[in-house]
Amino acid sequence: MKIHPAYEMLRPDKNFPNVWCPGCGHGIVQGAIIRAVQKLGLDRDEMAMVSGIGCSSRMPVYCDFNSLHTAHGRAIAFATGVKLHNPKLHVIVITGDGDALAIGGNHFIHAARRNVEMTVVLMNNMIYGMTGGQYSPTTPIGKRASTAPYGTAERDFDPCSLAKAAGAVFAARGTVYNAAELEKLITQALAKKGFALVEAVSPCPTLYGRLNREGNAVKMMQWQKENTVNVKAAEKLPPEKVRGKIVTGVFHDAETPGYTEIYDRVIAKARGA
Amino acid sequence: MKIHPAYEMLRPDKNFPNVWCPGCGHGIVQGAIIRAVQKLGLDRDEMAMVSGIGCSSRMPVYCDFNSLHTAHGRAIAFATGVKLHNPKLHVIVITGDGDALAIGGNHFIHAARRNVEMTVVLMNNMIYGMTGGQYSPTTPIGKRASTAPYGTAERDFDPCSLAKAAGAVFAARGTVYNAAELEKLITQALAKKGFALVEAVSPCPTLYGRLNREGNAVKMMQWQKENTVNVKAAEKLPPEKVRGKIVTGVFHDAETPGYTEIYDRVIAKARGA
Amino acid sequence: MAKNTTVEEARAAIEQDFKQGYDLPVYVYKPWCKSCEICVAFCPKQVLEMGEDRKPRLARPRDCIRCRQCELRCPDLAIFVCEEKAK
Amino acid sequence: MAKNTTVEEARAAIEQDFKQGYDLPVYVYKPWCKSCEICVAFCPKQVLEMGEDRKPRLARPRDCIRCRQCELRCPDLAIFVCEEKAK
Repeated sequence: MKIHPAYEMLRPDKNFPNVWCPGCGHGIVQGAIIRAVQKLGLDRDEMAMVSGIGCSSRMPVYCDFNSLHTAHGRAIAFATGVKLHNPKLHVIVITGDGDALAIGGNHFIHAARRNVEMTVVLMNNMIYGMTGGQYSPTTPIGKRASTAPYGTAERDFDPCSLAKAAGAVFAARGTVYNAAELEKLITQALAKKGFALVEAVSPCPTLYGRLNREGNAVKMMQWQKENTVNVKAAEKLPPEKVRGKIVTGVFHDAETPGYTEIYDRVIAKARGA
Repeated sequence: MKIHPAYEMLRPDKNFPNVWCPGCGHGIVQGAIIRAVQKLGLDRDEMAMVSGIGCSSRMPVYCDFNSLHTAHGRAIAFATGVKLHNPKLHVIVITGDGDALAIGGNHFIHAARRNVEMTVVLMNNMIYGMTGGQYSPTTPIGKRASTAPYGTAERDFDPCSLAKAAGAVFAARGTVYNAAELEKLITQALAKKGFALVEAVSPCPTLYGRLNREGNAVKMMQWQKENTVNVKAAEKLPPEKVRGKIVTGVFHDAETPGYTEIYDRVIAKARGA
Repeated sequence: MAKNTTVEEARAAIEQDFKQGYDLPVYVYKPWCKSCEICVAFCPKQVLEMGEDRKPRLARPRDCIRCRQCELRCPDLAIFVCEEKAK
Repeated sequence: MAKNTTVEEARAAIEQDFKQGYDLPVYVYKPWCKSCEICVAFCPKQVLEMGEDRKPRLARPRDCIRCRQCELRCPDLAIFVCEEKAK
């Protein structure tokens, strides 16, 4: 093989380089997803990649899967339809912190509650990138955004805690700095039969980095390197040693029947089986 | 005193008996709220009661507080506005499982995240009462509703877990059977300076009870009596002894500055103070 | 169901009854009662019974321990425990 | 920014380079590179440097340990580690 291994899963006719800013972490997440799909030996035609609106949501354009680029915040709703129509598809939802948790917050918690079989890859860059740096539900309190020149007054969601509380069977967090761990988490998520969340912490040097004086892409990646702690280590540390750090790893992994499986039982019951 | 002690906090000009069906638990919750307000020595004019749409949301009509009966699912959004406009008011949101968690799910989690100072009393009767017994996000899986003649295929939310994960500072559950405990939980919630949830499990004999053959109001209350376990006792029991039971008590009680308090700091910063 | 009344009307009716010598421990304001029987079912001393009018009546008033369980659980705010008479 | 290309064009250009004798451990497809410098910054062996064209170049190819960190972290899928030559 003398070609980048990911190229066989890219849409041949799409223009590259991709739309993302230099150093944006989203392309790293794309690479991790493609490697996870390849590792599981899944065929492109078995995949469905569904996205909403936002920087991250451009990803399905570049991946040579069945794909659906939908309305803002509604990726999970469309993905539910895709999965119910064809339960054999492996459905990946590509979303960002604004798309998934602000406008799309209700879809997020309800799909987790119903345990609809899908892998949600939530690229968390803690800001609205595409529309100019507005703060999002994951912007940490006190951080600057174009709509928070004195720092946000709002606390941030922990997407993994929220998914777990809502009913997800799998919730994990990785960083783009540790792309190998991220790939492993996405592989685990894709193997689950239920609502699986992988939060990928992905720097936005163009807006979040600039507004918060965190430097360029390399500096933001370096920060990830120096401020990440695995959940197993974090559990043994006093809270003050974990505060402000990115905790990565698997937070929740349960076995509960997925929605299409339970729905099939209802159909059988209705048919008098 | 020769008059029912709650009467001084009822709207004198409203027609009684209230709109709720015979044996509906919602009136018991109303009594508990009024006693909690009286216990804290709060004046009617310090109170603001905000509701959405649904059986429970009729309550502000009967209580002689500042009151706001709003659109379906939006009580928490209106209540946020009330609180920001006049932070001195004690804001009580009156809502049901459909109103708060289905159409209003996103408002619910975002107000909890922002820690807006309000007490949300969520009357959970596990069904849409007003509109004819459709299943709601808290109808337990397998239970019957007019829209689930073979039993629901969906799992139910735990409103307390969801509120805690979203950022609430207080989350508790009581039953109308144990009205004294419920009153105590509402009193605690009203004293918090942040987003406080009290889930009041309140039977709907007319729809839920009939559709699920659980008998009349007395039988449903009797079931609560026999199937409630306090959270402290539940923690010591094996999971199979807790399954299917109502766990009551305080699940989460934290101290974090509320939204209006933090917003005041932003204002001070912006004014250069 | 009972004819609708306001809180003012309820107050006046109750005051009137007390003026006319009502002196039982528990008072039921019948126009607001919807006959759910919760007060009767959970009275720990069986003080209450359902009357022929399908409203609770005080069958054993002397057994009342003033625990207020009927008052706390009435969904219609139609029953309350009177204060003990100052003697 | 580089002119847009398709995957087909990228494949063809890379194949052409390999035909013409490219035999370094790491390949950079420059038209897709956006000069973020992540590959250079995190190469554990300082194999890469930024060239005058602001694209990474292989300064110390013999030090490459084929750990693929550059490939895993490139947001543009513009760099990859070649397989070792079958000898």
